[in-house]
Amino acid sequence: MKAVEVSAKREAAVPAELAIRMYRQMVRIRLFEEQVNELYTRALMPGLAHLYIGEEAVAVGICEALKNTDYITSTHRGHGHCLAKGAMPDRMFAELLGKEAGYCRGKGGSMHIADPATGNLGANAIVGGSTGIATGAALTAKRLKTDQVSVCFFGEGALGQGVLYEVMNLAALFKLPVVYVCENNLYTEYTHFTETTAGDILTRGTAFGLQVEGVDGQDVRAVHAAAQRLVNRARRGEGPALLLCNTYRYTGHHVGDINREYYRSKQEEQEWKTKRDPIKNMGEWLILQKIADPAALQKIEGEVRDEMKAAVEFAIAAPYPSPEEVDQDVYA
Amino acid sequence: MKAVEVSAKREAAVPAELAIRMYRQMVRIRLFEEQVNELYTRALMPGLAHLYIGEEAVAVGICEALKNTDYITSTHRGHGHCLAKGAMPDRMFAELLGKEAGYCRGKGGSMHIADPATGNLGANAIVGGSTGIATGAALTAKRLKTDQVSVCFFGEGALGQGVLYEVMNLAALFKLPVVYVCENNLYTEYTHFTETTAGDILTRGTAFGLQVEGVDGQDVRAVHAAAQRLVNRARRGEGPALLLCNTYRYTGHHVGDINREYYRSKQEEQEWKTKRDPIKNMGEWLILQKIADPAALQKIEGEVRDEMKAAVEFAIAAPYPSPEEVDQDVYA
Amino acid sequence: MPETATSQRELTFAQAIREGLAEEMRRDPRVCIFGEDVAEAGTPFKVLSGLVEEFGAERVLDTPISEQGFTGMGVGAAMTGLRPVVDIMFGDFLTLTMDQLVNQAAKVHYMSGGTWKVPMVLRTTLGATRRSAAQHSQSLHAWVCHVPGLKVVMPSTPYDAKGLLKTAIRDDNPVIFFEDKMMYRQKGVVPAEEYMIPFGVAEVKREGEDITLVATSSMVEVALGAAKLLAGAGISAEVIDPRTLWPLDEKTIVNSAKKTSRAIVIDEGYGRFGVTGEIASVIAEGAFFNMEAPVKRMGAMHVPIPFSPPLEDITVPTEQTVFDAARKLCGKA
Amino acid sequence: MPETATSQRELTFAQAIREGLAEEMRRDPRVCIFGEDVAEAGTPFKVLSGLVEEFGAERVLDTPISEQGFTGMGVGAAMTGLRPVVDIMFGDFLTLTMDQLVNQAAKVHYMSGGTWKVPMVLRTTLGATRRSAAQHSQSLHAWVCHVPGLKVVMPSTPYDAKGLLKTAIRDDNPVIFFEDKMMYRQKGVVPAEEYMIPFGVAEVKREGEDITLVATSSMVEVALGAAKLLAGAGISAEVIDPRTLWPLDEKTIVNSAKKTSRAIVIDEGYGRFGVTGEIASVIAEGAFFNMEAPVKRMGAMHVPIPFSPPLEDITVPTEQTVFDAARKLCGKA
Ligand SMILES: Cc1ncc(C[n+]2csc(CCOP(=O)(O)OP(=O)(O)O)c2C)c(N)n1
Ligand SMILES: Cc1ncc(C[n+]2csc(CCOP(=O)(O)OP(=O)(O)O)c2C)c(N)n1
Ligand SMILES: [Mg+2]
Ligand SMILES: [Mg+2]
Repeated sequence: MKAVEVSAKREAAVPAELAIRMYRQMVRIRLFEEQVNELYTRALMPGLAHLYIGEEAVAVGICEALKNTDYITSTHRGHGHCLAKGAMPDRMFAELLGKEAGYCRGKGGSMHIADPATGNLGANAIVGGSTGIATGAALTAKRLKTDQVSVCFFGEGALGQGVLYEVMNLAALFKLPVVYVCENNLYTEYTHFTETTAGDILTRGTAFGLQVEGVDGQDVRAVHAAAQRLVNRARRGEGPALLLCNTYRYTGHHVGDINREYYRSKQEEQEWKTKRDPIKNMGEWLILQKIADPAALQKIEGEVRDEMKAAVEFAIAAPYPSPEEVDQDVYA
Repeated sequence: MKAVEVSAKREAAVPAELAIRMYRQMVRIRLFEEQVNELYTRALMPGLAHLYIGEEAVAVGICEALKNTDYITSTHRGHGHCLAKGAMPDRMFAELLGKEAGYCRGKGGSMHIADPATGNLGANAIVGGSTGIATGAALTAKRLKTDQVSVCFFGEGALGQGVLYEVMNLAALFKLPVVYVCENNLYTEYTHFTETTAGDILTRGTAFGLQVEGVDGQDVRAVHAAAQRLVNRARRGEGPALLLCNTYRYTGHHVGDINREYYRSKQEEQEWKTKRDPIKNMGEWLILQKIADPAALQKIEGEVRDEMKAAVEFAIAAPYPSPEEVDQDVYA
Repeated sequence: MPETATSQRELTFAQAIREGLAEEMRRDPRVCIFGEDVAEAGTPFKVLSGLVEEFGAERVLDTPISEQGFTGMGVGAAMTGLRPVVDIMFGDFLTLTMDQLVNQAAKVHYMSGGTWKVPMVLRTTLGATRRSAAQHSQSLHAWVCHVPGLKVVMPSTPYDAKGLLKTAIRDDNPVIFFEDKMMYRQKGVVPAEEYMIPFGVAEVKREGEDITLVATSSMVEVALGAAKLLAGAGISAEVIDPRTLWPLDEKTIVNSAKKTSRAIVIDEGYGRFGVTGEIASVIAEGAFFNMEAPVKRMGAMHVPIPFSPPLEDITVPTEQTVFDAARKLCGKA
Repeated sequence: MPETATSQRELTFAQAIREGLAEEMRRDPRVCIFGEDVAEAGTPFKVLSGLVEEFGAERVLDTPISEQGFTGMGVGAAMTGLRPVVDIMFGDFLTLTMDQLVNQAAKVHYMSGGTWKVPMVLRTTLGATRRSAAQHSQSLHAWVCHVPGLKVVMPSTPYDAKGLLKTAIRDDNPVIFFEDKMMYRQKGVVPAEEYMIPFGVAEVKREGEDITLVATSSMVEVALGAAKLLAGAGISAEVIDPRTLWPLDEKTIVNSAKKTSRAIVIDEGYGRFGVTGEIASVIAEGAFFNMEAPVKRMGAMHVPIPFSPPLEDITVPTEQTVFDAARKLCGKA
């Protein structure tokens, strides 16, 4: 499969306030995920979790181009999307631990966090499972003229699910305000995407009548600029788009995936971490642009650390739902 | 949706014998289908049937590029594919009437004719339902190095089924000897394909790594030439292809679809029948090329009429399966 | 469709469904329809004829042949403020929608801790003997009955079809609505005055003393026919139509069995691992000490539905086979 | 994997499956495997580790995440001369394969009048309590049991898993093979000598006089545990494992119920409209005049499986709940 095109051009500087907010949001996602890994290794978290570390620029760059009332659908690797769209860490940790204070009262867990207050239609543990939901939300927005846009996050593994092409076709036919965001982090579990993806990813969007764009998913400003173009276009009623973000997950497919040499090299991981880290690079840019000095960035990190620490403690201390809840909310 | 490209270039003359055989095969399909309609209007046929009249050049042009051992999968509109691949009219009519002498002992009917002797893996009443089967047959051919090619016939309506893209991707990744043949007869039941198909059909093949070609489906020589290119390419191990054949069904979606004005005009139907009839045009070409004179063509038609008449009589006279058969062959 | 207000007015099953949809669409602008050939064509069964003319292409959407995709679109539309009625032409195509129905629609409310809702109706068909062969003749409703989070409706008359469909559209949960494709042209009394039928309330179609016939959808007519034959043979049969399989009115079914002490469950789905096993178990447990004979189960024969008419006809319960089974059960065969 | 020939040799459930596959792949070059991460990764559960090294990427194919597509590919490959073993990682994803399984694989042989065959095995998982939440914890085997043309296998030990899998691979029909994902690491005796286990033959895991516990897959261990507790309470329980749900060994089940006069059916699938209803009905009909109490059904609670551990744990039958139900049924609670 030929390498996907990437809009090489560096994006124009973004407003200082937005730049700082995007930096902070990326740091929040990373430190949140580090806490999740901690919870797992300390055997405090039931089950597994799929960390978003390394991919922070994608969720943040895109969600900063959205309104609070806009919709997103997320994936099994969804913590970053939830935070970027405005969810609170304490209730997220509580959900990860199966506590009543969680966004889903503990019934959903890591792979099913949903939050109407921030337009989060829900993470999804079925690869490609949320593509129909995101498309339907866009149908509602168009039919009721609410001016909302719907963003469907999915990993490149979902390119294997036929339903994605069914809904892209529907979205194009009905000119729906939906942006499909493909997070190509190179791997579907333990297999490189070139072994599972023939042809060309962006052409798949074109073939179904979508506007397409590829972007460096490690450059939050580039992601944000592309997202703005496509989200605003959708909002103007000009139809759906496919945005390909090339990125990388630093850690395992899930927290338990420790030995990865059989499917990718330590060196490959190192190169991404050192040369293309979205937070490090954005930090350097902020300093270069004199938007922030190292101390300011230190301060942000410190604040976020405290925030996450408090959130985890809240979640650990929170009670489980009472057994009577087990058969509640099966039906509305 | 932008009009699909069509290889305009007229194809070089084909060997006389082959040209005559293709003409006869097209006539056989048409007269077979006329008998089917007759059986329906005389209330001799249980249920409905989807006639292939108008599309004869597609099945014939392609199957004449195949070996008897090559595989095909067919659709609800499958009589033409079955005949073109070598099935006998008498056993086909018997199947349509639910008789024991039918290809499926009467258990399949019009939409499920299958025939191992001619490599026919079966017609399918699920739109897109046979795409996986055709792909799997190609996998076997490659794995067992049998030199066989598999052809998957489907109507453009199957472009709406996600499974088609899943298997195209699989075929491209594994370089399987399969040719996907899209019969675009402009309508899916009662809706024009432009209302159900965004983007571009051939680009959908390209996007998944397939060789693609579009051809005038009313020109049997053009279809045959394109089929030979793609089938031979597949046989050489160079991978799968998508062949788009632009064609038209003259009659209703099924034999009961009589009043069609609400979805297409009589004039549109007239133009296709008079200007682009595959049999008429091939006949004129044969005469022009001095391969046959009008009398010879008359003779062919007469012979075919007799063949079909006898085949129908055989089927009408044939007995139904005995009731004990009802629970036989559920398991092998 | 005739709108003349006379409570003795007769409508076909198809007309009753169309009228129910039309009334709800007039009442609530959020209600919309999508599926294949639902607009100008009004579906191959002509159930929706006229709706696109009244409500426009904005609310009656023709879709590509993408059952999984547009069912998923229905889930998202329902979560965000529309009330979609999704049309799946043949129940056999439910196979393509199972992920959207089971992993998405049925679970969204629970998984989200009760925050999101999916007020969606999926209309589809069931029933054999149409000479449509194995891929267009199945009755697969047992699958969705098996899944918590879904409701399942099985109307057997034009009256029930309209009243239950209006209830389904106003329900805040995903509802799977099964229509017997052989019933569309059957007529029945449908009052012009608005009415709704609650879920989970079975109807006693005919009272009897000797045996209970629990029948669903297409099999209700069959059971009533058998009951007539049984009356002639001196056997008084009570016929019960659950009308919705989930929620299921166990009380009415069990009480009838307690009274008659004999029961047959008749459903056009496959007889094994499906509806008949569930209802027979409910009876066997609830009326255990009253039953004088084991509950008899009658469903589709355990074979893919054959095309050949003489074969297809023996795969489905009929008045005669139900009559014979009932007489045997009552020791009068 | 250990190949040392001692008939007291122990293997894990996963090792037994791998060994069964390896033996069949050595015996028959037509046998091949495909699915997601089945090659180098050997599946997330490591069930297939080592197979790609022995048999090569030609016969152990990593696929894209296209369950519907590669299951369909399996059907076509099986029809034309291969004997594919299709790997569906989680049973919850069966939702995506239903059209290929039900409308294609199950019907090809019958619809073609017996001319084409589909010798395909589809391996997948079932079972909750893994903290995987609603979309990765379902046990959906009842759906495929409901469909004529498919066979359904439910091994409960490493020994059965290997013997039944070898039989499945040699069967000329589509076979759905369910593995309890919580059982992969459990050990059991698996002789090194080759053996096969026929379909349709239930195993009496423990003989008893007072009550019959019919349990499947993950629930067999639970039933055996409950039987121990019951013995302590002076109740002698007979435990029966059908091993295959289709074909179903009705005779062994019914005869046991006739002997004990009481029965509980325990299955991890949802309790309604599924396996427990079928087996309970078979018992209620076959042993009607022997039963002293209604057959009790125990399955997964009728809710999407919750993530929260204290909630998830009460959705599935346990030794304790089975013990309590049995004592009640025997009038000793
Ligand atoms: C339909 C379906 N098939 C398989 C799986 C198992 N699975 C979970 S995550 C995953 C890989 C997904 O890869 P990708 O979409 O690229 O997302 P990433 O994990 O890389 O973020 C797979 C195969 C699933 N959850 N759903
Ligand atoms: C999955 C599925 N959905 C819907 C149908 C009902 N149906 C039968 S034929 C048809 C139209 C098919 O159109 P196309 O593929 O273009 O084939 P054509 O009839 O034009 O030859 C439809 C919708 C079906 N058989 N299968
Ligand atoms: Mg990935
Ligand atoms: Mg067409």
